[in-house]
Amino acid sequence: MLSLITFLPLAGGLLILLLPKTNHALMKNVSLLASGASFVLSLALLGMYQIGGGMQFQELYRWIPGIAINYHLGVDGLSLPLVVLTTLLSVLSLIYSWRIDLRLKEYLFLFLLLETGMLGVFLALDFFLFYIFWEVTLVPMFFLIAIWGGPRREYAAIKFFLYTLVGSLAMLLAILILYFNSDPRTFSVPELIRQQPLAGQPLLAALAFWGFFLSFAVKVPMWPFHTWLPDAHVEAPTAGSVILAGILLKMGTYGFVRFSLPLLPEAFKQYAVIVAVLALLGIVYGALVAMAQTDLKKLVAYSSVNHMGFVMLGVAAAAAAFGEPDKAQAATTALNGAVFEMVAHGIITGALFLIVGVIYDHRAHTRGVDEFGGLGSRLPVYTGISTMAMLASLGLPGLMGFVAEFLIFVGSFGIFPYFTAVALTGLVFNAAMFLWTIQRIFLGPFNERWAHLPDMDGREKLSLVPLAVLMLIFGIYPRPLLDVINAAMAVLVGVVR
Amino acid sequence: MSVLAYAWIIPVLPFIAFWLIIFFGRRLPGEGAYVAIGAMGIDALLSIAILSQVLDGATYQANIVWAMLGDRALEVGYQIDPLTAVMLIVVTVVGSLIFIYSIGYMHGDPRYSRFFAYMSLFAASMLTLVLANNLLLLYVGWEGVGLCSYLLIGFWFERPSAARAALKAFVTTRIGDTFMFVGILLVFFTLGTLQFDHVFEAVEGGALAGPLLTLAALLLFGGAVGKSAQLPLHVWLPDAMEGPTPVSALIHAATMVAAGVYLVARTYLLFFGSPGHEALTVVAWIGGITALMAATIGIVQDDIKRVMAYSTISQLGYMMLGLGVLGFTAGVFHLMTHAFFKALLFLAAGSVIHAMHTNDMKEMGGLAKVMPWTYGTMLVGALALSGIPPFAGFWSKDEILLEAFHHNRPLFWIGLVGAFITAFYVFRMIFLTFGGQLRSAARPHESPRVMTVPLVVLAAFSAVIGFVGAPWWDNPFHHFVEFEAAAGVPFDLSLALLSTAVALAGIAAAAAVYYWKVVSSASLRRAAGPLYGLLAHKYYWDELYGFAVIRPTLWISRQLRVFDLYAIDGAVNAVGIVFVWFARLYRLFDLYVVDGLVNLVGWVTGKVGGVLRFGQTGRPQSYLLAIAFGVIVLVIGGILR
Amino acid sequence: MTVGLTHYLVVSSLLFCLGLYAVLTRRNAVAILMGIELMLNAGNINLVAFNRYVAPGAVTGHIFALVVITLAACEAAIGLALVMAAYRSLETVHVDEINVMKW
Amino acid sequence: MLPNSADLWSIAPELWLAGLGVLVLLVDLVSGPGRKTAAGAVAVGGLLLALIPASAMLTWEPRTAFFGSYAIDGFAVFFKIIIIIATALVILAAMDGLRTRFEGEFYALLVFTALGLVLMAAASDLILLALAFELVSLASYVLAGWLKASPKSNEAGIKYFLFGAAASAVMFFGFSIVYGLAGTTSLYDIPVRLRSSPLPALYLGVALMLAGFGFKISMVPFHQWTPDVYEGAPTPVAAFLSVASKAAGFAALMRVLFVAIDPARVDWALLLAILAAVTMTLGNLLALPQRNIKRMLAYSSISHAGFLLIGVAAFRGTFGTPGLLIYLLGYTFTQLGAFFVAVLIGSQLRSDDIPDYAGLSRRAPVSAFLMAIFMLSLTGLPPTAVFVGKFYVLGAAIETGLLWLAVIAIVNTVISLYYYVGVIRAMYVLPAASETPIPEPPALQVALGIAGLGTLIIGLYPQPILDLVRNATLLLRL
Amino acid sequence: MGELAAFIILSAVILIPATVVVASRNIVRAALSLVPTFLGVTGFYIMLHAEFVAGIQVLIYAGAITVLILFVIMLTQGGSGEEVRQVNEQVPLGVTAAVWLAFLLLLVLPRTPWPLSPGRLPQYSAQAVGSAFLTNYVLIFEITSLVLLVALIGAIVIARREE
Repeated sequence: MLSLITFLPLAGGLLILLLPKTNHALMKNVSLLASGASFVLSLALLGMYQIGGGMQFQELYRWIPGIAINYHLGVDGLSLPLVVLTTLLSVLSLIYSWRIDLRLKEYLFLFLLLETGMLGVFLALDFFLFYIFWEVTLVPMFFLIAIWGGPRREYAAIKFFLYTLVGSLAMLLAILILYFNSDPRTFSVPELIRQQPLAGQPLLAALAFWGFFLSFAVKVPMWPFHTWLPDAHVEAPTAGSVILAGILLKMGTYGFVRFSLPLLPEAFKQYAVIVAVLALLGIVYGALVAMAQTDLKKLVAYSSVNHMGFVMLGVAAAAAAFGEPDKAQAATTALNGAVFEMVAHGIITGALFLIVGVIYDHRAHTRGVDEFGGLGSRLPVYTGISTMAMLASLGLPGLMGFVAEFLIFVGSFGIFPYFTAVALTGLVFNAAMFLWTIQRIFLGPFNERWAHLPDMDGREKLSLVPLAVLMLIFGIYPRPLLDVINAAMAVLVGVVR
Repeated sequence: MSVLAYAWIIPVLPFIAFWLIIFFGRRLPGEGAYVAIGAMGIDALLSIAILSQVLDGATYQANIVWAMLGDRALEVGYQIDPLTAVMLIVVTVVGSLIFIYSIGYMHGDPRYSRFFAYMSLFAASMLTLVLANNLLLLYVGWEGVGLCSYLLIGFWFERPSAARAALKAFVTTRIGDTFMFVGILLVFFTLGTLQFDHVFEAVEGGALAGPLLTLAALLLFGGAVGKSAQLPLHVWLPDAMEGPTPVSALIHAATMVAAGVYLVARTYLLFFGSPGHEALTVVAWIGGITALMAATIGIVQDDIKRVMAYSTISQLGYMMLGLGVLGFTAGVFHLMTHAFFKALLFLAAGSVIHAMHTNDMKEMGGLAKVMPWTYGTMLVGALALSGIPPFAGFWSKDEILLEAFHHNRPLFWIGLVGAFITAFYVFRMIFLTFGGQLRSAARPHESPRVMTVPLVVLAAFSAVIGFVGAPWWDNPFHHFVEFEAAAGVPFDLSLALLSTAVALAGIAAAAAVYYWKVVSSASLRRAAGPLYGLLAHKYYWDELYGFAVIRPTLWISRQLRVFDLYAIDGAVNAVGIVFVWFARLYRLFDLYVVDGLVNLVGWVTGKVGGVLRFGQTGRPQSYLLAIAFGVIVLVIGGILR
Repeated sequence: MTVGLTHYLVVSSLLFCLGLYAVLTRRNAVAILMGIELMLNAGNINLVAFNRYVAPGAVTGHIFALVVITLAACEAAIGLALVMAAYRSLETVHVDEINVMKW
Repeated sequence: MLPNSADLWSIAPELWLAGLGVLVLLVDLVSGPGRKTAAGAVAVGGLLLALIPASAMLTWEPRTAFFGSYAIDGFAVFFKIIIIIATALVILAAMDGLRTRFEGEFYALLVFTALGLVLMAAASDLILLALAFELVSLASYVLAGWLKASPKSNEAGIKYFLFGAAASAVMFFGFSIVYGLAGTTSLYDIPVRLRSSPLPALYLGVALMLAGFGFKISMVPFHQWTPDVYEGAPTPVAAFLSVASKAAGFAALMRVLFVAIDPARVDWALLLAILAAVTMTLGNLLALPQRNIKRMLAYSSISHAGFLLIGVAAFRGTFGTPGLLIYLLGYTFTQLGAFFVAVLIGSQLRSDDIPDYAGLSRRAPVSAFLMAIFMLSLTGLPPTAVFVGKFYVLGAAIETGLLWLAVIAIVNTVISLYYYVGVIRAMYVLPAASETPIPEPPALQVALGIAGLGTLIIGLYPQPILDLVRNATLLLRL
Repeated sequence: MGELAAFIILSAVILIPATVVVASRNIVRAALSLVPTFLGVTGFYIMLHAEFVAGIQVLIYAGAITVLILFVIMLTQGGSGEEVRQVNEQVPLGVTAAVWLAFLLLLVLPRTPWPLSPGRLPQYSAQAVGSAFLTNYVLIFEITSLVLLVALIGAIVIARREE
């Protein structure tokens, strides 16, 4: 089941490689079919999933028994939402990319490969396997940026590749440290969590922690490792940005929650404050810098820095609460918030980048915030959806972002009251930033230069409306999603405690 | 099963209306207007039904689990008690009237149906806010109304001023909201619940007390300050008048801005419980000062709506003042009455604007003859506002002054002065608008029936609603909406007379200047001199903020951007990888990618090469030399170890 | 005193270093080759001497020496062939002039 | 006493190779001009045949033949297989491009070199080792200088010769000292005798020997011939040198160090660790500016030697030796593949400059795709062969407490990304000079395909290889 | 005593011409002075009872290799080559390297307690060597021949002119 979900896209991609170069429609349909199928399956997974059932649908095969490496997949409340998010965003991005025809074959193949990699990352329960998927996501993204990207695409691509590679290699070291200190030696994550191999060795634990930290922090990206993000986002093609912001960033936070927290609780607790401070910097800093951006994509990118800062604040808070049962409640809440924010940010920012793409790719061919104005009167639908997404992003109650931020704050306030208070100022800046953007683009007198712009067409609506609907539904009643997450987080906190 | 159990329908109806109109807009009856009005109408009826039941002492409360956090459930729900009931009435009744009025006022606007959609959304949020039985849901509604206010202020967003005003409004209130949010977090953190009655129990149980309680209360009040445009966050409200007049009437006079007052009233216990009523004292003073200051600014405004705006601010100040001086009932009472007569005033003003197509009173005059209905109703409103018995405003304001007189003498005097000024500026407005001769070439005409009818209805309310607080029926309102710990003070005739006298004096003064022209306003202005300038610049609040807040923020953000572009990027590239070569190679690779391979080779042969090239001379013998020395080093290393 | 192993080692060491010096400093490829031959001879002296003083039981050292001599011959053959070829195409036998490629 | 027949059987592959060499020469004689490729075909076929006896020996009990002068063990067999496969692939790749007279001799020499390498990997006697070493060297000099028309090739030949001859002279001196200390040349007897011998002389001897091995595996500071020779030599030869002789060099190094120079008494770990660090770093930094693919690959092969040395340095752990072997295997396929693409471009475009690879993804999609895989594999990204190797050596480093070395290795990996991605960038991102497709000759395609398959399979399912490696390492010491 | 004298003389015969080989500006003279060096080494072999090796040494070194070298000198540049600089610019470095290495060798080797054994070599070492080659070292013997073959082919291929 999980393998099917994971490798369907890849299969599709390989099939596409065999198709004739000229038949674009066929290739597009195949790709859509592949990722669509995997999306449907993931929904089925959602249906069959028992809340509170711990790891489910596990698949365990001996792979490299020589060094205790297994092919081990499994899904729990933490990974499930992310998996569904991944498949969903992939499908939508594919729908959106319908117009691409430059080197289409490579594009689709890489895209599907990327999807497989991301799904694998969220599903893998064996460090070796995880690492492989982790790296697999790297290459296609590099190509997507480097070939289909904007003017400075090569710089951005290599920067992205570089930063992430540094991180992931550091992680490899950490993984090996864990491996060699486990007895019996194993790469199996659950087993390692059970063993707590580095429990007694603060130095090694610290090394391993920072190893993981570097890798995940770069992905998240946490301040000050964020500088690859704006470049990558700005240069990447729309679909690429969507995937990048929507999912790849989550791989970092996912790593923190899935590995750093349960594997190295003491170390994490020890450095939680540092992490929190960095997160805080990311929040305030991200919002402020975003405010100064004139490039719409950069703006959204920095807002991502800000939002991922919220996530990290929650995670750090949870980590800081390790070993203090009276704070377990708060920790759970914070983690719930963090994970929920992952999903929320995935949906919202995904939507935002699609929105930018809509105006940039096929209409205005500029992203200069100041070059627009008054679009509200000509493109009502576009304006509506954009406004909604931005409002969701600035944490307006009734939309998804708010729930996440509320939970994070409620949780972290119990652990880092002052940090949280500071973080809240980020909200104001966020609001100011997004509203100002809305004002500059959609409000004010209509800029005649854009008189010819058509409103969104069906395909674009198709790729955006679902996201908007999700924002609203989970914003009003987050319970269905939250229960799934909550169960897993309760278990996690239980483990950590 | 009582109707109370169905109260949740109230906010849902407008919400549905909102989506219907958004999606089907023009295809709906009356381009969506009727849908909105229908929803509001039903709500109004429901509210009345609810009120009737609540009058019989019924209360109700219902919850659903909104989120499971660990093993603790976070519940949200709604409750119905007198305060809620009153608010419901105010919102729905005033709301529906304004909706109807809007049909006429907004007629022919390109985004006609969008307007009603937003209004419905606002109604939904406002009603949620009112019905909420916990801080979370209240906050949801709170932000919701904020959003709608944003959308509606910026409704005519083609006007840059409107767009700016909208942004200003949202961000300013958002600042207050942040404090409120911290307050909520604080409450949740200390008490583990957000549901009002649980919170109150806990507070009475002393779970939250002392300075911390004061802090929590003040943080919440921060939100109120933002919403109710109290000092120092009042700056957004006047600009908010960029929105269509019905909006100003509904949101920025009757309901939303009152939400702050409502919040304080709703969480009154937190304020009341704070040691020595500190929190309340703060509330009172802020209210009092706001009341006076705003009123004074109101004197010098020529834009009819801005006059209204400042008067609203000052009236809200009165409400806060009332609440602050233990006049719980008084505050709420004034909230209610004010809702009616201020809405009336706005709509009337709207009808005037509708006729004149301008906001500037300088260009008006002598409209009394042309638009009698408007004139009449507006006069009623003015009288109510200035507190002339028996109109609504008199009763509530009098109560506030009464409470102030008993609990806080200085504030009483401030209030009294405020009352005088209020009367002055409101009648200044009346005289400028309706008195004298028309001062422009416009061809004004009475507004259509659909606009005047709501005026009349509201005028009727404004005239009589005050009696619910009239002493000779031993003040039923007091027994309905009351806060046991702060029971109202008995009616005091002498004070009532005093305040009335002051109000009349104000009117007289206004008449003297603007009707009988005993003294010309110009000479007054000259006499006032600097004071006038101060007022004209609204005490320089905007300038202050622009200078002290906005510009620094933008400046910082720009600096940070540069910093990010260069410093951090550079630093991370250097620090991120702990390897001295790396930084160089990075820059070099940057070159490489940006300017192509050639630069790289050049750069490397220049830099790296300079160091390493020696080794790679291409001469076999230097290689051999390397071997020799390699061996020697190895040997030495081997021997020395 | 009688001649001992050490004496031979000393001589061979000196010879080796002389050869090395030639290898390092001579420009003429042939001269370098000569240096190499000297180094090889030094090695051979060691081998034979060790065989005599350390492991007289077998003739391993001799065998080794013989092998090395053979190899030396082969090296000389091939090396000189290469020198010739290089001389044909590059018109020089001075190795520091033979550097078309650097970097 | 005389060698018995078992001894003969146990060197069946070697005998076969020797015979094959001669056979190739004969075929070359009989086949007329223009149809010399037959000789190549024969050589390839024969090499593949040689795999049969070789792999048959995988499971043999470890023992020595010819009175302790020749080791028959999994370790040797492992390297034999690597070497033979590599040689076969190289010949396949060479068959299309190379059009000189003496073509037959070329193949024959390659076969003989393979034989020499095989002997190197298995020799357990200093004399035999020296012989094999020279056999390889002599043949390599000739192969490097093969294209007499091209000055570069001549230069490569003569440089390689001078360098190699000097190195081996030094090494022989070292041999002689070790012989003096031990009184024997049989690796398996040496440690017994060495017990009582003092360290300085031993270090001296080993240092001198390292010159020789370092030269073969192009370890800093004995590496500098590498780029010039690779650039000048015919590309297939460069491929061969960078893979086969490096492998054999490592085999000999390991055997001598672990078997003869009693590891228990002499701590090589730190020394080798330092050498590894220096080697990989220097190789990387020098590879960065290269725009000639062969030079770039040369330097990258140096840095890979550094990575391989980690495996040697960490021989104490359970990951060290297996790491080395698996790394070598993966590296063999990957590096060969990369060089084969270079062969293709070199023969089709007459250029080795990376910029000329622009637009290869359109002009020769298959080769470009494979090249991309090879480059990523050389960088060490999963799921490719070299990743598994790096995974192992990093593990080995950490296991034996050489964390700093692991860190350096990682930093180097990151640096290496630059120039490898540079190639990918050229192929996929840069616009093509011309859109005319590049013909991809069949034999070369086969070689490429095999290399690619090897790279991916090892990366995806290394278990079988690991088993092979394990018994190779288990059998290493008698 | 006479042994020592012989040794000293031979050492002189080896080292002095060797210095000439290394240092002489005249390439021909250098090549020629290889001969005494090789002969001196031969003397050492005889002193060490390695008659067979000595014989081979004379044949191959003093004979073949030297001649070959002289040939090549003549074929490539001809003349003594005194007109051109014979040493490159890294003489000082070369000297340093050589001296250092000599220092180390002389530091280490003489002090090393070699595992001397009193035994004596077989009387007729030639026969011993021969039989050893055909028994214990037969593999080596064969490989040697192979090496010769390869060298032959290689030399031919390289040395022949490309038409």
